[in-house]
Amino acid sequence: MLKSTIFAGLGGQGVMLMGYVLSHSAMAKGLNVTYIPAYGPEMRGGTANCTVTVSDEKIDSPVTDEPDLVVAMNPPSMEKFCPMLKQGGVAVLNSTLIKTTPQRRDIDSVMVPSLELAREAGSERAANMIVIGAFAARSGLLTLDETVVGMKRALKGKDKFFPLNEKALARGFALVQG
Amino acid sequence: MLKSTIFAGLGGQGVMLMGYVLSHSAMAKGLNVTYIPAYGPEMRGGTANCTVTVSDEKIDSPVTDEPDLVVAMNPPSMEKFCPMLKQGGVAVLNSTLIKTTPQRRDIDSVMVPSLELAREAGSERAANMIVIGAFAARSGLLTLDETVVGMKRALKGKDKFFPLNEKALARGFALVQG
Amino acid sequence: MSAERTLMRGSNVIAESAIMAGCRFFAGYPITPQNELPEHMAARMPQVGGTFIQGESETASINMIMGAAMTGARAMTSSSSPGVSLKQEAISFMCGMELPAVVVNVMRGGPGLGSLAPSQGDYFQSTRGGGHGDYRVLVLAPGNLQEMANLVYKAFDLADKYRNPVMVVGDGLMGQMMEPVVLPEPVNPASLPKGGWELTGAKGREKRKIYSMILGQGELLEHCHHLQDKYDRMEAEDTMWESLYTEDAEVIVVAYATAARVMEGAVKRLRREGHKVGLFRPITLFPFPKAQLRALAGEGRCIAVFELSMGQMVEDVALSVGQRSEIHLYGLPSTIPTPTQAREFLYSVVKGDGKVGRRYEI
Amino acid sequence: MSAERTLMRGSNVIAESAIMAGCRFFAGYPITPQNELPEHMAARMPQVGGTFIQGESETASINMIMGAAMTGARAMTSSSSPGVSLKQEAISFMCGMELPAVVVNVMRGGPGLGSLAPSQGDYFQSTRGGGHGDYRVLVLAPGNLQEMANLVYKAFDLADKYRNPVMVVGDGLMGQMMEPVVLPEPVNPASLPKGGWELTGAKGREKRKIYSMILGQGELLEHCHHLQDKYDRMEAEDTMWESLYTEDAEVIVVAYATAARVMEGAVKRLRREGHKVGLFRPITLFPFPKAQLRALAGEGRCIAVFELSMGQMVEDVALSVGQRSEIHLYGLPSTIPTPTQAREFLYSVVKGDGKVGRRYEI
Amino acid sequence: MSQPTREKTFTRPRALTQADTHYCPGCGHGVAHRLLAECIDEFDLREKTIGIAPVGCAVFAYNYFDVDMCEAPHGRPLAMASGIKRMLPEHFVFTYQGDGDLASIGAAETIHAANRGENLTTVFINNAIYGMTGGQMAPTTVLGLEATTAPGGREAKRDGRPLNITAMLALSDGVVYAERCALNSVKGVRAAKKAIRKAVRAQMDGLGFSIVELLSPCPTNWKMSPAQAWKWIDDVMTQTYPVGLIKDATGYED
Amino acid sequence: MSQPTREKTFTRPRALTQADTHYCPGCGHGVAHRLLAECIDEFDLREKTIGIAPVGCAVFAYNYFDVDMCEAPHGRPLAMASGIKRMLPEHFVFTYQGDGDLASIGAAETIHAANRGENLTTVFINNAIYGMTGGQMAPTTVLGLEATTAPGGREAKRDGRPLNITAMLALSDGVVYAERCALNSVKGVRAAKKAIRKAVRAQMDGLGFSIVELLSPCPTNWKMSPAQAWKWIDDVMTQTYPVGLIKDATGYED
Amino acid sequence: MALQGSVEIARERCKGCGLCITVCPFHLLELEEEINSKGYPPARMKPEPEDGKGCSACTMCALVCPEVAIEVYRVS
Amino acid sequence: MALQGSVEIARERCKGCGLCITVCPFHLLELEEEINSKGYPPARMKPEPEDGKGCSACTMCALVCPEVAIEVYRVS
Ligand SMILES: Cc1ncc(C[n+]2csc(CCOP(=O)(O)OP(=O)(O)O)c2C)c(N)n1
Ligand SMILES: Cc1ncc(C[n+]2csc(CCOP(=O)(O)OP(=O)(O)O)c2C)c(N)n1
Ligand code: SF4
Ligand code: SF4
Ligand code: SF4
Ligand code: SF4
Ligand code: SF4
Ligand code: SF4
Ligand SMILES: [Mg+2]
Ligand SMILES: [Mg+2]
Repeated sequence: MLKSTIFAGLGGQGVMLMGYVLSHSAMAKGLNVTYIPAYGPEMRGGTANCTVTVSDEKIDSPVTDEPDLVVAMNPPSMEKFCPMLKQGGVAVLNSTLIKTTPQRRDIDSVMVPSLELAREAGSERAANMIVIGAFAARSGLLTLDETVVGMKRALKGKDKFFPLNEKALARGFALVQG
Repeated sequence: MLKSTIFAGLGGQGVMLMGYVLSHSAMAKGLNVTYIPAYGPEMRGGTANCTVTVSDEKIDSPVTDEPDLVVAMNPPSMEKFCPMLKQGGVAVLNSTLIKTTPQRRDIDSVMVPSLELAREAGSERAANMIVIGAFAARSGLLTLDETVVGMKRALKGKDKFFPLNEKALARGFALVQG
Repeated sequence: MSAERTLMRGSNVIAESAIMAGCRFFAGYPITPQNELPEHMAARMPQVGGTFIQGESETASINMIMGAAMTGARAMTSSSSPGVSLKQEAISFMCGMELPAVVVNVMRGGPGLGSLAPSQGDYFQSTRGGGHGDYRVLVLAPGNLQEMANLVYKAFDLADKYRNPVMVVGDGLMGQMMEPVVLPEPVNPASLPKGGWELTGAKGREKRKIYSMILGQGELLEHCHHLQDKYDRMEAEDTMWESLYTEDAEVIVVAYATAARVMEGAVKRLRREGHKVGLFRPITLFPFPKAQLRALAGEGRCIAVFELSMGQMVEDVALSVGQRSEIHLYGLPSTIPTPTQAREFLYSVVKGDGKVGRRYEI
Repeated sequence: MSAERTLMRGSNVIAESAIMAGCRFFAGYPITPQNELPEHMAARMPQVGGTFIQGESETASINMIMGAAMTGARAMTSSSSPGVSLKQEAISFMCGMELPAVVVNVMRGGPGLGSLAPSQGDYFQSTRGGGHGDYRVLVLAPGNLQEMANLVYKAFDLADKYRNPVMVVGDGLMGQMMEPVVLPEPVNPASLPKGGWELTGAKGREKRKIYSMILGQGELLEHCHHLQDKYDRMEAEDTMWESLYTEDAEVIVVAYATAARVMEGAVKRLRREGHKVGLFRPITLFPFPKAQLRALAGEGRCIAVFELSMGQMVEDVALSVGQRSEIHLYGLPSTIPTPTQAREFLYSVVKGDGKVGRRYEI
Repeated sequence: MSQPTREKTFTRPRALTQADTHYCPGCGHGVAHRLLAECIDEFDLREKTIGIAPVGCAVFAYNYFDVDMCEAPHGRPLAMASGIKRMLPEHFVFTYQGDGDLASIGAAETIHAANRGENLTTVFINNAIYGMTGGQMAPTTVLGLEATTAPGGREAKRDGRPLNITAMLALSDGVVYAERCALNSVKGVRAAKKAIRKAVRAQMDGLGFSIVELLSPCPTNWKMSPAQAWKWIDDVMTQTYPVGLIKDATGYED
Repeated sequence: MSQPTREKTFTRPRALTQADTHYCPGCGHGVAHRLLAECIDEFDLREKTIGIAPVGCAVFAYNYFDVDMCEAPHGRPLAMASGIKRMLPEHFVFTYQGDGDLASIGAAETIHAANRGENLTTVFINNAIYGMTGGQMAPTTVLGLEATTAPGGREAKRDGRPLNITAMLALSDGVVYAERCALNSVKGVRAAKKAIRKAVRAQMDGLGFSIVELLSPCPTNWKMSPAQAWKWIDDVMTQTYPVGLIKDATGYED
Repeated sequence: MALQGSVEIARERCKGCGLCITVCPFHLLELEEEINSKGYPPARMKPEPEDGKGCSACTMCALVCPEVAIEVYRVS
Repeated sequence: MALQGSVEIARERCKGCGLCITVCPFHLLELEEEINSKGYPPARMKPEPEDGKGCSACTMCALVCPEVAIEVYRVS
């Protein structure tokens, strides 16, 4: 098993953290994992993306140009990365900002109204947790519990956010598994 | 024809100038010439030597380890460079400081009491001119006139020294030619 | 080794492994993509009784570690390409004075300010000496973060063994990426043997002096031979490489670090598809595993060089292979190499259609 | 050319030839053995309406000439080995920004402070780029002072032709020695054509910008290819070399600059003694005359490399010759090579007794 | 009643391009760019200006000024500017530099160009931090300010004290004008404009080296909102770097 | 009558080796070496001293001091010393530097080590010239002094003005002690000794950076006799570089 | 009350730093709720001046705007 | 007159700079005519003090000697 995911969006949308949560979750359950961040030249704002590969075998290339999954938080990210998806791949899309789905027929999409669900869960700041929850469920890579473990490791020391994030992860997970 | 000469002595003895006079003289008469200076690490004092090669053909190596002539101004210079002399080579020695002649039988030596003759010529400062005069005569490379031309070019702008130096060159030349 | 895996960024892996190796002095100047390295040191050095100085420049920083090395301390500096250029004079001095230390270059795209993308364009600088004079540094190019941890750790031993700087090179991708890593065991610096040349104060012994100016006739030549003997010894004793499927391969790719990692995936895929391809990965760039690669070259075998530069490592490959095998080169400076690019090069060499990369003549 | 011969020191030949070529900006920092070069410039530049600045360092000096080059002026800096190491970052920038200028390295012995003796230990640094990233500078290595005058003069044209720095290398011996020289004709800087990229103020045209940071995806890779095209063009159009008695030679010595000059005497002497020896002298070190040397290699011919370094140029020789001929190396860093040393190496290779130098394996 | 006329009283200076900047919200660089551009316009120098962008957050300044521009290696703008100005002595040549660039890696180049009295103008952005590389300590970082390489805040004993480079430069006879202003208020911005104008004038009159140091907010790396950053300049930063004239040998009556 | 006793009242300090120097007749380096060696003896530091020789005429200082010594690349002694001292904080670590080394190529390293308040002592030989390389202009060359790269004598307009680096350093809080003395008289030599002693003491007391600038004759490159060189220091050099205390934050009562 | 001045804020240039808002003597400016294409909530004139006073064209907002996003007009 | 002091000058260290001569309050020192092996005329005590006064062991000559060539003795 080897799955690669690209998380992409605007700086400030918590894209890197999403990848980080996946990486920690995967490591915690004993998988191999590689995480590659990529930033634009801006210090704040701008675009950002990261690539996370998880596998139960040795990971050769940490780079992928045929991801199994793409998580896009805004329209330009969708436009840039969805065309790369493997046949049969899955796009997890932030429908708060993304109103259309990709043109491709050979992939699946999941629309996640992140801001709306996050508000429900308690705060807009948890929008990225909604998405990673949905991602976990849709990808089948992680159980909800595993995702929560990864979130806690990724945010080590910031315990005060744990309850809100847990709620948001669950909400996102439920959206897919519902 | 190709002749290489090493001039050696203490800094301050005018060793470089001697090589310089030979180089200018040779160039003035249309020969090819190369001049290589070598200093010790001291700023003032210390040892110094230069190698001058003159030829009517193209000069390949400006470096020599078998000079045709050696001009030594003090004992250490004689000890260092006379052993290098080609068979049949000539050592021109400053007998003011050098009291013995080289051990080798296969070379010729000329003893030049430079300080004494320079005093006669008008000033101790012209000791090196005495030696280059003697060198010119013994080497057969330059006539007295050619040497005077070289001296004037080498000391361009310092015309006030010309009369003394001319006298000293002539005195040195005469020492050998009698 | 403690068996705990930690998810760490490449820069932090380098920094923490150095501390584990007993490094207690670090000086460096910020530059992307390795800022987390000095930042890690700033936080950690005080905790382990070591010193972190943010040098006023790369030049100052390497001169600081040269000072620390004079006292026998394990010392390190790090930077990225332009900053490493500024360290070249000092690296030459350190080789001349035979000072052990570790210099890290997390390369970026060049020339000039270039880009922040992964690149291997400082291969020549690292392996041939960007500084002046006849000298070499041992250059380690780990292929993943676990190997990074192990080799940074080892770099300090090698530096001490040879009394010579050791360079560890990576690229922006390796500096920024994260991977689970098992850190090596901590070394107590006080337990390290002394070499007998360190400056510690002339107490109960003759004074010592360390210098690189050697004016006596023939003495610098002799010193150069002494240094060369060490470089020859490095080649004999510490050349490192790895090969995969090379026994029966008809096409052997030579690649290192990130390029090798991406290539490894491609090689495996082509193998699965039945192509006889293999991978030769130099781990020491200097000494380059010449003899080892030479042994693999020969009739009916083709060497394919894949590097994130325009054609630098290919010279070492050519010097190893000579005319025994055809050499093909695909150079991709300032690029995150993709599995597709790696594969397409391989297909092209396998087919011999010359569509990707070019033939390197020797 | 005026036919008057002047007895000049190497450093002064370089300086005055640069002025003749229209160089009107010089910045440099003192270092032996090339101090007479900046000193010459300090005296002469004001006389020709040019500028001399003694930079506060080598780093500052090359950045000053980079500035002058930005305006389209012909500019030069000079130094010796350690100082040239300090210029590497800037040389990389100049290549990236495509700025023409001339950089002189009157090499001394290294590594470190080394010695003041003649040496060729900066061959790698000069030809492979001591700085970071994929770049090259054209490297000229004149063999005597007349050629020095001609090549310094030409260096400015080549720099303009390629919009790339050109390096002129010599050694302490060439910097200090004197020889009669006929200086080239003076060029009026105002008469030189403009390139259309110079910064002169955005008057009546779009603003211009010159920079080396290229972040757009794939753009730096493209720029590297653009630069590589220039380097390939240098190889095709401006490779320079000289050969002597190579047609029927059984042993061909490869040597440049001072080493070649001393070797030329030895080769002639061995010829007179009936030995079939010849001399191949690269004049451009980059581009190295690979094809030309390759054409000479083959069965029954032996290549003997004589360099004032431990074995640097020999790599270019090996990359040219491959396995076509045996290669022997005699490296003498930090040495005034004597005719005897040159001869003994030749005799040894002719006899094949392996007594002097060593076999270089490829 | 006549039709109301609409007259532009504030608009983008000609010497700025139309490009959007890459700076963070509330960053001082944008204001500093505009002030310098306005002065270039006022002296009608746009067509005879050469500007030098530093390595730092302002590295892309060559995209923002509508004048001939180039990039210098980190720390070397004033060496490069010296070369440019000597070749184009009638042109207006400026460097625009951050504190890391000017005072850390470039300290030697800065001091020596100033001391040679190079006829140049420097706009010196003191934001007490390395902006571009993500918040490392600068030589100018004030005591107590947290930086990624000064964890817990800069401490004199561990990290050394903030460097007042402009005061050092002012000791040099080659420097004719040095002033420090703060970009954290309307008043500060106006003072900065005046100072830059004087610095430009000094160069065009051939008087020598002029420098304007601008205390400039970096909300991102100070980890403050833009408004907090403004306040922090007043409350903390100006304690170490008092604003005002440091040296004026221009002889101008203002 | 008792046999007269002969008591040595002046002899070679222990911290100097027996080696003859390579310096020119009348050069100030030899005196400076001796003074520093005497202070090392007086504080009994010979066995816990690390000295750093510069690149300059004093490059061979490692042969002359009988203490552990090393060589630094040109201009970098204070960076190197910082690394040494941090690893050996109880040792006495000094740099010995010429004006080219300290104030030109090494300006950044000098200023920053001083500003960090590195606990180091620097003996700064200001001979207003590049001695080792044969008389080129130094940043400290006074106006009018002929140098090979300032033909006809240094001119402010063409060559910039002499740099008073010690005064600049004194602005820095990291610097606890800075004094300038002249090695051109018995009185000057005595003052220099006192100053070096204080600088050494400051380091051993852990106070921070101390520097003693010595105006030092270079008869060779000034093209003067040793006696003329002494006089020239009084008549000309001290006009630009007045001798005396520049900064003293040691709190010592002398 | 005769209108004396007005400002135009380039919506897509604005980065929502809010500094113009803090300096306007009449508190005429505010941030929109909607973000622009760069992801920032841009500044705008409030629909209604709070204290009844309109823009005086004092240019202070423009003077401090890091994006040079504000143009000021005097209307007479 | 009782001798109060004396100096020993290391002949081979001396470089004949003459500085010791200029500072001796009693003009007791001079340069030899003969040069030493380094090529310099070394300083020495004059055979006879000019003004009748002998060395006071004031150490001034030694203090200024760049070669540390002078040792001073007090004789009592
Ligand atoms: C030789 C070199 N060293 C380091 C860097 C990395 N670097 C880029 S910008 C910068 C410092 C920026 O700080 P500053 O000059 O204060 O400008 P700011 O970004 O704060 O405006 C550094 C260290 C580089 N590009 N080149
Ligand atoms: C990087 C480098 N640049 C230049 C030199 C050449 N160099 C040797 S000493 C020196 C200057 C010496 O002047 P100073 O520091 O004043 O010492 P002094 O000789 O006057 O005592 C220079 C430029 C060098 N060795 N290394
Ligand atoms: S990091 Fe700081 S200086 Fe850089 S753009 Fe952002 S706010 Fe401005
Ligand atoms: S050149 Fe000057 S500084 Fe150097 S040793 Fe001679 S007198 Fe002393
Ligand atoms: S111009 Fe003045 S009054 Fe008008 S909006 Fe701007 S700050 Fe407010
Ligand atoms: S100051 Fe400018 S960027 Fe900031 S909110 Fe106002 S208009 Fe927008
Ligand atoms: S000790 Fe004093 S009196 Fe005696 S020789 Fe020396 S200077 Fe003269
Ligand atoms: S001072 Fe010293 S070196 Fe000079 S003459 Fe006197 S003894 Fe000799
Ligand atoms: Mg800054
Ligand atoms: Mg000096």
